[in-house]
Amino acid sequence: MTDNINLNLWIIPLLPLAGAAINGLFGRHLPKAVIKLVALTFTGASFAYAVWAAVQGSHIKLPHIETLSFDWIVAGSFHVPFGFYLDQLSTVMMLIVTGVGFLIHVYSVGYMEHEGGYYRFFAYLNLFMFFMLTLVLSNNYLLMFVGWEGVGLASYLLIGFFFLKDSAANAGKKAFIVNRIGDFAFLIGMFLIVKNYGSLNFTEVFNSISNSPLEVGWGLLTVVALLLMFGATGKSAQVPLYVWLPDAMEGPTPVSALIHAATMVTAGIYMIARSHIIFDKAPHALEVVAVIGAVTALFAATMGLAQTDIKRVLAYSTVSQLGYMFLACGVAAYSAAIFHLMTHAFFKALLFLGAGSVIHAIGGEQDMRRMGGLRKLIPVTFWVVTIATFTIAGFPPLSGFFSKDEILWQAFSSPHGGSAILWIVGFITAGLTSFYMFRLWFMTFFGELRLGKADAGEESHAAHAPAQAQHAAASASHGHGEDGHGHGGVHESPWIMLAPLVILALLSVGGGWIGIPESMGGSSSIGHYLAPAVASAAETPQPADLEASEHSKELMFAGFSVGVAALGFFLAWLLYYKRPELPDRITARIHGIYNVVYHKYYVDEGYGALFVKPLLALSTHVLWRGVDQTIIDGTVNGAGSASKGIGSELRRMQSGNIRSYAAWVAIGGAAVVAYMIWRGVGK
Amino acid sequence: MVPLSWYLILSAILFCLGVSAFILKRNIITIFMSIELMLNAVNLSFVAFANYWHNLDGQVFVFFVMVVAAAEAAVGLAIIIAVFRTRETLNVDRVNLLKL
Amino acid sequence: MFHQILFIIFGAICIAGAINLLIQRHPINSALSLVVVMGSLALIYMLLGAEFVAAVQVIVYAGAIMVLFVFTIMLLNAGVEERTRGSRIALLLGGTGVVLLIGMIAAVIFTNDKLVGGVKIGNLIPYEKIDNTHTIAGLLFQKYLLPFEITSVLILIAIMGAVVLAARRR
Amino acid sequence: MNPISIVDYIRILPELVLTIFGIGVMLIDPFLPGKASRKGLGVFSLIGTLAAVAAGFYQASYLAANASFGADGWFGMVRVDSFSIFFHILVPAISAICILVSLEYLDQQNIRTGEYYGLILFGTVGMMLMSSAIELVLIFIALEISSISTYILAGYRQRTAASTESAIKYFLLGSFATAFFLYGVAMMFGATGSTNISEIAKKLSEGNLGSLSYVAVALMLIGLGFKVASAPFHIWTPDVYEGAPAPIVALMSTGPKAAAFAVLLRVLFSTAAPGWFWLVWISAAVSMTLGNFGALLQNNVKRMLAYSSIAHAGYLLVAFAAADFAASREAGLSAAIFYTAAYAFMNIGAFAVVSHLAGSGERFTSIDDYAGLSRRSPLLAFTLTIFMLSLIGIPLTGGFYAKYYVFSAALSSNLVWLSIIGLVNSAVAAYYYLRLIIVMYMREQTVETEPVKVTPAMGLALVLAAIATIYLGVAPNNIVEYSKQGAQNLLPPPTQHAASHAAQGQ
Amino acid sequence: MNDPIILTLITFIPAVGAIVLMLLPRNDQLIRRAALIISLVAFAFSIFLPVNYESGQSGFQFVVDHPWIGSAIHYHLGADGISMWLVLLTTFLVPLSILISWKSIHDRVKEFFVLLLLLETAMIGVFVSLDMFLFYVFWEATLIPMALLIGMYGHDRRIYAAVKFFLYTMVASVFMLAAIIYIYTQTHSFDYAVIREALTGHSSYAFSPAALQWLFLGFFIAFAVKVPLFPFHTWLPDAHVEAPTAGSVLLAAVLLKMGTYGLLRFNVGFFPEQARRNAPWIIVLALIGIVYGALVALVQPNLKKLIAYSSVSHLGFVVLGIFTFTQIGTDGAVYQMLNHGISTGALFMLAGMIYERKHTYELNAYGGLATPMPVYATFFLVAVLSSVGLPLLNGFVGEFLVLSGTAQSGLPHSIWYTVLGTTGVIWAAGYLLWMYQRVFYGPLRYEENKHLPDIGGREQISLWPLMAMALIMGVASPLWMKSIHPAVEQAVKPVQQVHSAQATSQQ
Repeated sequence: MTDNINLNLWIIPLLPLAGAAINGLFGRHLPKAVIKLVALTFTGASFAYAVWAAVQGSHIKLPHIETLSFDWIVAGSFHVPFGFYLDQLSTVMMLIVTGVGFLIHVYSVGYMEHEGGYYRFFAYLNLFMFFMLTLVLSNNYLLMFVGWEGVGLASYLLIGFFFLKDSAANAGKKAFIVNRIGDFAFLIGMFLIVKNYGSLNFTEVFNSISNSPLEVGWGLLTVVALLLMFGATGKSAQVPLYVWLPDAMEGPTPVSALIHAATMVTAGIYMIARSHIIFDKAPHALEVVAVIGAVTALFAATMGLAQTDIKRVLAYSTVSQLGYMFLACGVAAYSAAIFHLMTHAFFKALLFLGAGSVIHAIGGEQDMRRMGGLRKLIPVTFWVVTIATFTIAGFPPLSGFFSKDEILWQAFSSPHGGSAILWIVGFITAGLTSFYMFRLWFMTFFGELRLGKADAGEESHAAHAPAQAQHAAASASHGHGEDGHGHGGVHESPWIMLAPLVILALLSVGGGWIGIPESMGGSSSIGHYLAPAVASAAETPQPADLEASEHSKELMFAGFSVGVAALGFFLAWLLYYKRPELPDRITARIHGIYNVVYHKYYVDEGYGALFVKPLLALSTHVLWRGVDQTIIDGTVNGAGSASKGIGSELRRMQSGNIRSYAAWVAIGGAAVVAYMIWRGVGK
Repeated sequence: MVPLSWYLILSAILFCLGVSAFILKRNIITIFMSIELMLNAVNLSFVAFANYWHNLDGQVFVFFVMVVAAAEAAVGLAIIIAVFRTRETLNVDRVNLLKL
Repeated sequence: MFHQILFIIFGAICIAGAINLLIQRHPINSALSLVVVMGSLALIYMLLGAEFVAAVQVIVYAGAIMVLFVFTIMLLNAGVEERTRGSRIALLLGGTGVVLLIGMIAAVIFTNDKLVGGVKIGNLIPYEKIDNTHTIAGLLFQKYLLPFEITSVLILIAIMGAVVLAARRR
Repeated sequence: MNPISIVDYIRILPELVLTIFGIGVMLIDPFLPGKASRKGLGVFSLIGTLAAVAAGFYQASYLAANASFGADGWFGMVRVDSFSIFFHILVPAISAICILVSLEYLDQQNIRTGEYYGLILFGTVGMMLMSSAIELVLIFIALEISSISTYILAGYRQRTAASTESAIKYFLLGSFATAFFLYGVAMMFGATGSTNISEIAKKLSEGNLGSLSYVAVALMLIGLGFKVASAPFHIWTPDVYEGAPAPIVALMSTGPKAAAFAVLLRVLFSTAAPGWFWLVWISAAVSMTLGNFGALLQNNVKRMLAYSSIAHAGYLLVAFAAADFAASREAGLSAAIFYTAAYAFMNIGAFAVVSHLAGSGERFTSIDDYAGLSRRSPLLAFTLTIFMLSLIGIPLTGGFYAKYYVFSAALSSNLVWLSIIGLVNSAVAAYYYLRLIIVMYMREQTVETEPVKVTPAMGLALVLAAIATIYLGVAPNNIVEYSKQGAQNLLPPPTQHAASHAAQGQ
Repeated sequence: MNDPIILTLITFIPAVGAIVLMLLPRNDQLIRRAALIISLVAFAFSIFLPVNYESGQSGFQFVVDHPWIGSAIHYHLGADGISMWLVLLTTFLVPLSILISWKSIHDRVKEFFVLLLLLETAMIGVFVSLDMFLFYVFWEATLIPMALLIGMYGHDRRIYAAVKFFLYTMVASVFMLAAIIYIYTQTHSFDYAVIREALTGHSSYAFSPAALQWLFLGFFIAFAVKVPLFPFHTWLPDAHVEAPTAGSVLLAAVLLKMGTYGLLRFNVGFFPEQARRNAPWIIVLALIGIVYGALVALVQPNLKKLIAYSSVSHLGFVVLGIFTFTQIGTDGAVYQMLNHGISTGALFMLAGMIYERKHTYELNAYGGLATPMPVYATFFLVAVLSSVGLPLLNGFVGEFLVLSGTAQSGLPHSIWYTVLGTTGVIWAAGYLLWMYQRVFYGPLRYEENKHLPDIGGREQISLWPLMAMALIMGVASPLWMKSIHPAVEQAVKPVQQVHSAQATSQQ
């Protein structure tokens, strides 16, 4: 247990950065093979190094802090170092990021084979890795913010990778801006921290805060916590800032898997977990986090019910799952959140990659209504997706079951605001999750392939059609889009894509076993492992006698969850396999509600009408045309023309007539004389 | 005995009549004459003050004023001739090419 | 008393001449009125004991200068003034200005008793009575030598001006 | 016994030199063939002016050697102190540049009379005497010499209506104003019994001022205000400047004006004349405003510069107002003196360009005629830009330093509002000066004008004026020092006057 | 003569070079090269400054002080941590501006480069003058070359823009002149240190509070117009849109800094108490500028106008930072000045490059340019991101410090100031990314844009230094901060003292 060992943690993020730099600067002139090699080598090395560091980390006292010899920002007493921080939490995150990241890189090599801008893609992807690792490894909020913003940038670039499509460019921009709104709160939170604690270093800040008393009302800590949380809602796509994530599916599928499922979106969770000391002291903030998590989970799940785009379903599912994690954080069950974060990274990455494989196989189609029967055609994909689906639905002993169940249990039982309501919401969400996932499963892999058929649903949702047509047109005309592979027939993906799927599938299955709760005879080892990093200081050890009853209760709740998952499976089977005509009838019956859900509750439109449009109108008509051009410039130019006006009036003195000139002299003279006489007399 | 102020008042009246004439007359020559009238009025003041102060400087001054007036008259009338040649008029109201 | 009567007579002639200058519409009449003014002034100068000035007034002013005027009037064949509207500002402002000027100067002269009002002049000082011209000559060629000489430049200029401006060009 | 010593002749040496050269011109002219160019005469008179400048410098060195030289000479008629020497050098220098400009101009306008140069030389004599005269008689005569010669010169293109109109306006109104001045002198004589500045100063400082002296000052102010073109007696300026031949405008907007300011300084300060402060204040404010706002709309460059000269008279009067306060008397006076020089060079330079571009018959004086000048003649455009910048008051030019000097004097005596008015005005003024620069550099030629070829004489004139302008802006030390000496010379020996003024100020 | 000559050299090499250029024959290529060399020489000399700067020291270094006119006006130069970097920014950008004008200026080439070099001298002079008179001289001297650059080489409405630029600034600087002169009449000095001593009240000069307030305003108006602070900003968009590229670059990167520099050096330095008292409304103006500039930028259809309004917004941050009077906020403000010079300079250069190809700044004329011009698009993206304030690029450091300083300043409602100011980061992302998208993303909107040539070697050479600086300044800010810091400390300390004095007196 030595403390002065230097792990050179900076190498971990820097390796992908080097890859990004090489590919970004020179990639245009490099052959594809070299590009692949560079991308994989550097991420792989990073992963390997991360593993090594993790192993080392088990030998040294955590948290382990390293600072580079030069500071990033110095202003008086305020220092921000390039500093890295390794504890259990960041170890887990680091491993997830490098591991899943590496797998997805591998997958991408196959997936992006036929796309233009190969080097660009990998440069961006490596850049993302760099920022994400910076985020999880930094030892202060500001450096974390670097990663925070940086992953936003990478996400912007990758979402807009197919920039020829307006929708992709729009989605990228939307993601960045919405994230910025969250960042805005994060920044203010940091300002408050700096103002009150004089530092942004985790150790210093947390030390100061842990000495302060629990905040009862709405004080500073609550405000800070809420601001940080708001920042997290942006990055982790929570209500009200979730809107960017579904649109982000415009990006290539590996990107969706890596950034918008496995890693980046979990940054918010990580940040809350990292800041748990602040949240622990601010119970009101925790409540808000829990409520937002619960609301998001449910809300997103309902939206997932009606989506027809396979990736969008997964996107809403991601939002919903992130809601779970938020919920966990909100009840101070940080280790549960991180646990779910990890399993989610596995199975959701798997789902996305699987979906990618599906899309890849059928030539770029993403609408589930045109899929079906793919089970036979792409068996490997089918099986891995099946595993993932069952995992996310929460069937034991798959990993999702353990992690989700942990959250649900904590939502109910946590001493930090756990309540039945939260549990019920989570419970319903679990059902919904199961339903829409199996809906996806059935629609994609069962029945018959409906590719190229215009179905009834298409027309009834004509509103959606033009947009899609546009995509198709845009992609087709430039041969640049995802569906531009140009090889007919449904086919299984190459092994370079399938291998990561398989590995992820294994992880999805087994990844949860490190967190089997004691009630099920496990050791909850992840919980224990993370405890030093995230355990709430206020967390009181539960009395031993209570534990037994608690355990049985926990088991009972787990039973409920499995039950509701099964119910979801049944309904999906009924509606999308057994009687596929039913859904249309039902939607016709509840047309109003369905439409609302289908259109994602019109939230985007609402934001547009409420904020974007008025803002643009205000800027154009009031500020620019009004204030700038009319009032200010009007005043300025008015002063100019007024001067000229005065000038032209004054010029009228200059009549050209000698007699009138003399008269001016005379009257002027009279005035002068009059004044002087007055002076003289007054003397 | 005539009070000094009488002379001065007379001078002032003449001066102001000169000013009035300058402003009211249209003929350039007459206007020029009104200037001569003003100068005469000034001369009267000088002589009166010279008497008052028992100081002949005032009278010498008058002498110089006359010289200047003569020179001015020569130049002025030459200018008037030049104007008449270009304009064919002596009416000041018509000499207003330059204005504004 | 005698002085006063003479002053009033010649003063009145002066003013009348000046007013006549103002109201006559033919320049030649105005010129003649001006001669009248100058003549009366010469007499008033005599009243003030300034014989030299009086003489020069008649010779230079009434004689030379006015002849020049009349000559020019004749040369240019100037007729009766036109009644152009000209400038109303001239009338308005000028009228006010003139009235103000005269009023104010008079006011000063009358209110300034301390300095001038009380002093009666007209009694010619003895030494001046004897040799006014002589004294002036002395002044002119000693104290005022420089101005006197400089005057020659002035006259030269005037001649040049007359030549340049009035001469018909080659 | 000859009461007139040789020193007395040195006191009028520059004037003598010029007079001799003037007579020389008059003598040579008849011998020249009628149609011949008078360039030779011009060069001759140029030498005369330069000799006069040299004489001025000689006076300066003489004064430096014998302080008694600064005493009154010619029976109390002239006083050649630093103040007068300043103008003794400035005025012939102005005339020299004017002659340089005229060399080409006369040929261009087909004027073939040598009197032109004679008049300039004699006029210069008058202007120089104005600055050294300390006796109202001599001031009056000198004033008339300079005025009458400029009346004539203004009408020198006697076959053009504009020129004769300019002359008649200048002449009638000028004589009109002279009459006022003279009336003022008479009143001053009446109030003090003397026409000598020092005597008057003594009488006035003895106190017991009758209101007659106030009226006298008022009337003299009217006359001199007319000569320096300050409001409300500025009204003749635009018309006269527009009509007069351009080189003459260059001269009369600088030389006689500088001289008239010198007289105004003598009359107001050497006599410690009372009561004029607010008049000058208002006149300054109104001049600046009328001048600048009037110039905004002018399309004729000469006329625009005429309005600008009104404005500059206003700035100069600010220095007068400042000099009414004991605290900033010296600064104000020296600022005023300095300003005349700075203004002279930049303005004469500007008019030199105008006169050059005007072409035969002065047809091209509209702003549009300057379009694209930077392409046609970079030198003209560049020098004119310098003059315009100086007129605006951009640093490193004489115009700026002068303005700065004036306003620093004004602010020392807390004339805050006047300074603000002045500074805002100078910002407004930037617009119309800038217009010229813009047209030269940023517009393309639209009007077909005469080809511009800068003759050596013109080039020399421009470069001299430009160098002087820059010199005054970059290294004004010497001139400032000299103007300070001049300012000290100007003031009457200390009496209780200072105390009385201190009480009177604001 | 032990005075270091370095500042004199840096300041006047360009001016001397301009004279040399004037004398050279009208061979365009020769002139371009000569101008480039001259500017590079000036840059090389300016490198001397940071190398030899003793960063621990506060106060001015490399000081030259000679009497110039009379006894009061001195030729007094000196640099501290603030001005030194601004000088370096200037000398750094001028060679790039020359490079960028290599081809785009083909008419009256000589005049162009002469003006550019004269402008450089004036700009440097502004930053290193320690004599108020000299300062004003240089201050005004920037006006002419810039106005001429705009007016002679600009686009359609160039004359209007040049006049507007000139008059706006001229009118405002007149008030500063009045203030300078007034101070001189009271203290009989133009020396920065003397005046500062006199005004901050440790001496016998009696300035009434009212007088100080007016003087403060006199300086303020001149600088506020230059910055430009809302509502004095309307000259800026016009000037930028019409100016030639090099003009825009220098205008945005350096000339605007003169305003903020002045605010810091003079308004804060001379009038700590007044600065403190006036801070609330100035901050409000700055905040309005941040939000307003951004919102208006959002809807600009013209690329350069958009960047111009973004400058309004960015400079709002600088003013905000200065008037927090916190060490950190003002540090950030100074840093932000440099950043803005780099990133906006780059943006204007990039805008100029596309203009050379298409002769329009209208965003509508573009779209989808990333395909034909990938390298250009990449450079543009980096510039945009630097302007957006992405961490690890330069913009972020400044903005963060400024806003953090705002939060810490003891001003009432400072937290709300912070919140409003921080919205700037959202707006910036909004308008810049939207602009980027409209220019580069989406399908090619016009067929003729398909064959737009990507940027070439010369253009890349002119961009690389900026890109490198954006990154270095984003990563290694202490290199700058260590010399900025003491200078800022000296500037804001009196204000902080005033503040604490007020605080104690209130208790």
